[in-house]
Amino acid sequence: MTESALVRVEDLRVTFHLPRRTVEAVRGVSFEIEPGECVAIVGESGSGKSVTARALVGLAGPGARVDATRLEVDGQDARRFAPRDWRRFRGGFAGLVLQDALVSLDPLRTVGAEISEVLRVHGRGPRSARTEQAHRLLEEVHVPEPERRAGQYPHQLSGGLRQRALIASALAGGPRLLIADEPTTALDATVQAQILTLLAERRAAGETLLLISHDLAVVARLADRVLVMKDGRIVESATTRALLSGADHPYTRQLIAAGSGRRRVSTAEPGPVVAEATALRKVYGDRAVVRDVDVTVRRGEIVGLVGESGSGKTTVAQLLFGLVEPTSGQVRFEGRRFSGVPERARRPLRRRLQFIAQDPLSAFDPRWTVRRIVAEALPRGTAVAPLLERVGLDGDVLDRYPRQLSGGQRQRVAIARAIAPRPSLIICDEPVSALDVSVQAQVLDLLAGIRESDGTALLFISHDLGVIRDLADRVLVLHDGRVVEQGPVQAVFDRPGHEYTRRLLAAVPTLEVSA
Amino acid sequence: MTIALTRPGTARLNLRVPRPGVAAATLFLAVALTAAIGPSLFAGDPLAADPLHVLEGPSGRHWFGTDQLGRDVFARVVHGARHSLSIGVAATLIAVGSGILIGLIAGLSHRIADEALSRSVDALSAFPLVLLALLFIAIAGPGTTSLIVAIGVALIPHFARVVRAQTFVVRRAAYVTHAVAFGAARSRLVLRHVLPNVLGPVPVLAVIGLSEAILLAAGLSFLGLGPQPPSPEWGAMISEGRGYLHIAWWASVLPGLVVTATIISLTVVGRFCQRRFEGREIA
Amino acid sequence: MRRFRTTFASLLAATLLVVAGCSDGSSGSTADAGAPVSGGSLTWAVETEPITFNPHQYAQAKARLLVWNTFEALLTHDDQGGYLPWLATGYEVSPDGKAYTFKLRTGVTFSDGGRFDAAAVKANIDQLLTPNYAPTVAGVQLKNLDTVEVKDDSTVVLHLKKPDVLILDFVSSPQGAQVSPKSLKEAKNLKAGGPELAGTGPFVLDRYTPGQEVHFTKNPAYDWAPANAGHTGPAYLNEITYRFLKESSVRVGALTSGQVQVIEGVPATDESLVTAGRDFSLARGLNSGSAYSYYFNTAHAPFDDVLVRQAFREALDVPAVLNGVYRSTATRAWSVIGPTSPFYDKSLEGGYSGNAAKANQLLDQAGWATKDAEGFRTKNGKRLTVRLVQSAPFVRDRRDVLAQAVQAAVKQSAGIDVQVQLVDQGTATKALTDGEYELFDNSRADTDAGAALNLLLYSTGAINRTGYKSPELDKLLDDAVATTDRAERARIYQRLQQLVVTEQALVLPLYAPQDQIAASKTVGGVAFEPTAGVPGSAYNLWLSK
Amino acid sequence: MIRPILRRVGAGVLVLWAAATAAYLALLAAPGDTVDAIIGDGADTPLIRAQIIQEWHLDRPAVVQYADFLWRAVHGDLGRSYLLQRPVAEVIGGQLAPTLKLAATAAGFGILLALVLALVARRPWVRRLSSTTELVLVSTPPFLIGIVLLSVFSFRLGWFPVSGDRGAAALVLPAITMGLPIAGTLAQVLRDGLDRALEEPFAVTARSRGLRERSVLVRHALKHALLPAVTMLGWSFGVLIGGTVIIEQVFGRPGLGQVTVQAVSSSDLPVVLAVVILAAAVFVVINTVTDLAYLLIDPRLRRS
Repeated sequence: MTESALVRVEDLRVTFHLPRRTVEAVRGVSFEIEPGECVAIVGESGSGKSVTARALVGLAGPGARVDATRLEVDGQDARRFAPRDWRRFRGGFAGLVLQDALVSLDPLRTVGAEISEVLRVHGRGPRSARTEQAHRLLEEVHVPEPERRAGQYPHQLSGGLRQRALIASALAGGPRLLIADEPTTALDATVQAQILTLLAERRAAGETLLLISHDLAVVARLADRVLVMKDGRIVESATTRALLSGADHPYTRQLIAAGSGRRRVSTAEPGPVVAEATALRKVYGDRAVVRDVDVTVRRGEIVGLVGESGSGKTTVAQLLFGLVEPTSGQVRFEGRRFSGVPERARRPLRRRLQFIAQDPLSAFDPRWTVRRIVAEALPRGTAVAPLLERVGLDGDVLDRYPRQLSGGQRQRVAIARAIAPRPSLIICDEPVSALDVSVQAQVLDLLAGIRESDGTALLFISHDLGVIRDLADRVLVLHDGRVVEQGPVQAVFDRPGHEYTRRLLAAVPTLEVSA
Repeated sequence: MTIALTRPGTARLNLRVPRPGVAAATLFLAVALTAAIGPSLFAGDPLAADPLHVLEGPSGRHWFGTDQLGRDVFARVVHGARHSLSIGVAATLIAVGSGILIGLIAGLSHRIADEALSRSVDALSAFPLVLLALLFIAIAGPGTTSLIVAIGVALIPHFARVVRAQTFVVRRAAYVTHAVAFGAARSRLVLRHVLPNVLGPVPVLAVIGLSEAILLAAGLSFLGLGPQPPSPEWGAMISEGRGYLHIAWWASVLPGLVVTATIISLTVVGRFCQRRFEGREIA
Repeated sequence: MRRFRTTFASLLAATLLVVAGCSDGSSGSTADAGAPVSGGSLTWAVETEPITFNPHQYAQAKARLLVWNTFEALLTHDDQGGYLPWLATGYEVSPDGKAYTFKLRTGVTFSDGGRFDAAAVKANIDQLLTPNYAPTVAGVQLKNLDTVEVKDDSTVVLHLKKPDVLILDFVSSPQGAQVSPKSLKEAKNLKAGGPELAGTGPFVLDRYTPGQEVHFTKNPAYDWAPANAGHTGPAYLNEITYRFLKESSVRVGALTSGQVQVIEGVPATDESLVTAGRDFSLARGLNSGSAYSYYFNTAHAPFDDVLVRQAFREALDVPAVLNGVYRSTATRAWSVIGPTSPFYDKSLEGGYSGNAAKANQLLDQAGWATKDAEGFRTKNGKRLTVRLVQSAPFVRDRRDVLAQAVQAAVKQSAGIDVQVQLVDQGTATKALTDGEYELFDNSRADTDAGAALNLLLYSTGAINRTGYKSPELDKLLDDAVATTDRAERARIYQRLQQLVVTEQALVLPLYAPQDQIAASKTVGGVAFEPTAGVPGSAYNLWLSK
Repeated sequence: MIRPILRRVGAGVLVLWAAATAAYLALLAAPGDTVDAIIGDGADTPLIRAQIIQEWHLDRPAVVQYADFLWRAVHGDLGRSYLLQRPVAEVIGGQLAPTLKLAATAAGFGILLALVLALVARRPWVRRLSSTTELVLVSTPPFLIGIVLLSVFSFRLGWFPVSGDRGAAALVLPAITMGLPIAGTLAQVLRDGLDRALEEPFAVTARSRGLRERSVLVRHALKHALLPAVTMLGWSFGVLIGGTVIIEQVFGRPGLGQVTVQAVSSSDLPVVLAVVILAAAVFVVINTVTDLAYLLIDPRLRRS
């Protein structure tokens, strides 16, 4: 306990009084942040990490009740803050950076106006100088052509640029503490790396950072100390180095294990070709989304398709699945033509080819129970329960509606439904991206097990190279609608041949666990 | 020319009513509906004229006073429930039925058919409800039947738009795609997935549409285009009583307040149902 | 044939009649306004916005008061149904009754500067006979006109195909009003009228705002008022505005809150509001023409049976329903002719009465002896249902409310099912053309009752809705207009009324239509037009300072 | 740049044509023929009928009449009123100003009141009060509001003139009557939009900059809440036009509403058609204005 601590929290509790129920989001959290330090709070969704961070700036949310035996910021007792004090404190002492600048910046105002607003509120500099000052701030966060960008709206900027602009607006008030709540979650790996570099730069410049993330690997690169939160409590608090070399709490160990990756290799040799796409090309308007893509998937094989957003990987999935007709090229499934034929001709093959989407919730008819959803995929009269057991679900989810399930449970139901008709190929489009890391690992295990036992082939699409590395046998790297590199996972990851692949790999945050 | 008109009804919904309010509204509607089914249980003859007791104020004998022909205003209001509510219900049924049909066809058809239907609905909704109903009445002549059809037709665009939009969403929803994955035929998709999910919010909308229909009916009857005298229709009563406003406010104001109470109750109950409907899915 | 010549000796007597208005003994309102003064502007709220300001196209009795502000006719009525000189100084009828010679007043000018002379009269009649211009006038009022002869500048002769005394009614009617020949030629919207049409009257229509008001200013050159006009020379008022306020409650409110000084059309239920204060006066005038009556459609059952017609009349306690609706302000009618007409047959009064017992007895006799579950009489399983079709745009005087009262009354007393259909004009006309009605309601405000009877009762009459055709009746109507002898005409019409009301029971007379004027006591000269009984023009109105 | 404009104009013309044609066909199917309508309650003899048919060229086939109607409409000639015997353009033109004045005042009043209610009434109890009031307002037949206002403020208290279209005072009561339901609905839409916007991440960002709650409301949330409110513009137009029909009747004001009711009840075909075309034209204009307003408010829509 040093006297110089910038933030000092003791027994912080945040309770939400909602109509008809009360939610204890944070249940007694204590920590300190020293000046110049970078502290990270890590936890899965619902762990209370964001609420904790927002309580520090008095924005825990509507209906929140904040209690603490001690809540000191900059040496002042924040528990006694009047609204005016909070306003002076926000932006001036602490800047807040939220996830996804597309919605965290006002979409109806220009980036420049957003930055100038902070300057205006905190009276930094004369009115006439504000525009120029905003330009300088944008320049500081490495936004090229700041004059032009300042006049643009968030949607006109790329994800990386607008996240930078958001950081610039948080820095505009000259805060001593920068709170970044999942600052990179919505971004592609390469961009994520750039933003992390930018934050590291701020840190080096003396800024105090509080990072919130669900991904231990992301913050490990930056943070001095990590607080691991679970169910509203801090379960472990240690320096990053200590944590990685040996965590105490089983939950932390689980997180570390999930982040460090594990190969799930198959022993079986790939069988005959199940699906084959040749010279696929899809043009929307005058934009070619997919260009000359060849994909072959064999029985019992897991093929990874990796690429950043906009690379055309979802279109490839839709082409293979027969939802979209290719502009040119051909898809064959189980030896028969699958593209360029009427849906009637595809229908007999349909049950042999299944699909798992990123968001299982929207993949279920909201009015159907789990029982009905899965039963639809099974031959009439077949029991549903054994199948659910196979994907690790109890019988008590049978009569629930999809909305009443957790994300992991939903994805398991989706898998159960997909494997029910014993397909020869399942196309998985980002099936684990929306899941917490610990759940991710379980779902990947499940998928690998199914390949093992049923010999089902998987076409696995993901932006996350880590996941591909852990699961796939072969990988195709998609960039601008083209396959820039392909080959066995090991080979591609160890000796990337294409410049783009190298960049992708470099950007992947990894945990260097020194056991 | 695409403009998604928000249903004013949905806007009217934004009110959280305490439970006693919901209970009161439900009770009121129950009474009104009972009155519509068997009005003789509640009040006397709405047509019995009594020239000796014309335009008398509210009293123990005549709770709502008497009108220009000495008829009991309360009896007329109660019996009027049958006219006003059944006009509203019938018109809403027409609107909902046709709206669903048009909306579904538009939502499911290919671009040209959808475009044609949607444009027609657009053109139809180019007209203010009252004007549309007026036009229809100009064709069919005033009377209960034309009033019902006029309001029904006038409200079609509302429902057609909602259903079309909903169909669009549902049709492109991932779960419909997944049904494709099981080789489901088009008809099966529509019947098992699209239709039930499109129709889900319709009953709630219909309740709100009903209040719209009743208000519109009252307005048109006010202009003398509804059920013909001596039928005790609420709007017509307000209109007839208007001429005696200085000397007998009750003849028009009391029926008016009953209309207001009915609409409020419908809104409150509709809103409550909607919250329940949404709540079931979230819980 | 006796030569008949009007001399107009009784100018003095006529002048005295103006204030009293019509014979109803309306309460004069001029007492408080003091002696007439010139100047000032007045606002008058009227119920009806005229469809047209062209007098030739005149069709609404409620618009009559506006016509006479701007236009004038050759003759005008006295209060006995006779004629007084106006733009004509006198007339002569040829012995065979087929030529009417009018001597015209000289020195009369139209407000557009044109001179009023015999050529102008001819121009007006020629215009009326132009195809597609005024088919009703050409086909009804001028149906017997042969030629118009301009003898000299101030003499014009109307030659008829056969004797028709109603031609005098025409030359004193709004349709016979004199419009400047120049404007007849030049007006763009001739049929609609308005500021474009110039007349010779005491005011000039200078501004018309549709839906809102019409504004007149004084014609300073005016100096040819008829003898019963109240004064001579220009009008007292400098200007007058008529506002169109359809709702009676709005009119009364406008008067009592001082936004207008005069209103017409005060329903019985609102009278107390006007008379409550001391600042307003109320006057009533009974209209001329036919009484407001229900005509029975004799073309098919049930009213093809005279017993049922009589039964319906007995079933209705007329004073009771009139009282309920009009609160003792209505004058009961006993004949198809209004009680103020010189042709009215007073002997009809009390000829039938609201005797429910008798009504029921008559119905039993007519075979409508059984009753159904709802208490309506039936015959051979058919309910005794009669339809009254009212055209909504033309309902006035709360006749729709009256119809409901009648409906309730005859249901109670005799089990007759009256269905009132308040419909739009097209539907109403169609129902009437197709005979889809049993009751037809109407009143006509013609100054000469004979004109109304010709339309309503002649076998080929334009609005004969009784379907009753009898040579006897047609002959009576023909004879009545072939003579100029008032006494002879009265005798013929008396016979006719006996036939129609007593013997055939074709009609159920209800009340004599009336007009009401309520005015602030600062307004003087409020009066009704002699004979017509409708509110008079603004010529004699003044505002006390 | 030219193509979208052409498309819009084309679509507008199409809507006008469709509306006019639909109305024409509908009125053709109406019972009671045109001659009946023109005769009104006047004398009815074969001779008169023949003259009317000749005068209005009613003996031509319906197709020819329709083509003639379209041809003249394209040239700006909307025909002549059967009832009023004057050009329709004149009949409508004369009534346009009072109706527009009323509609504009009512809309202005409604929008202003809605803004005040939505922006100012944010404390819980004020909010509950104002949203209850709004519920009552939108649930009450407008004509009842009008009747009560008229009887209290004009008849009883004499504060405002009873009727007509003279001066600003005559505009007050009808504008309030028509504006209140609009304000009720609009306030709810606005409040809903504000509430939703205030829950968005950008509102949290704005607050985290130290902005006052009122600044967050006015500088950030309001613009977002305006989007659904703009959508209501078209709806409000319907309410306004529908409102004028009834409100003009109640207050004895001149205007299009009165003309419409009169024309409809007397089957004055040319006037009804003109009203329909006018309504369609206003719809096209409102739609365009709405789309432009969207573009003005939301830069995200400007791209294509």
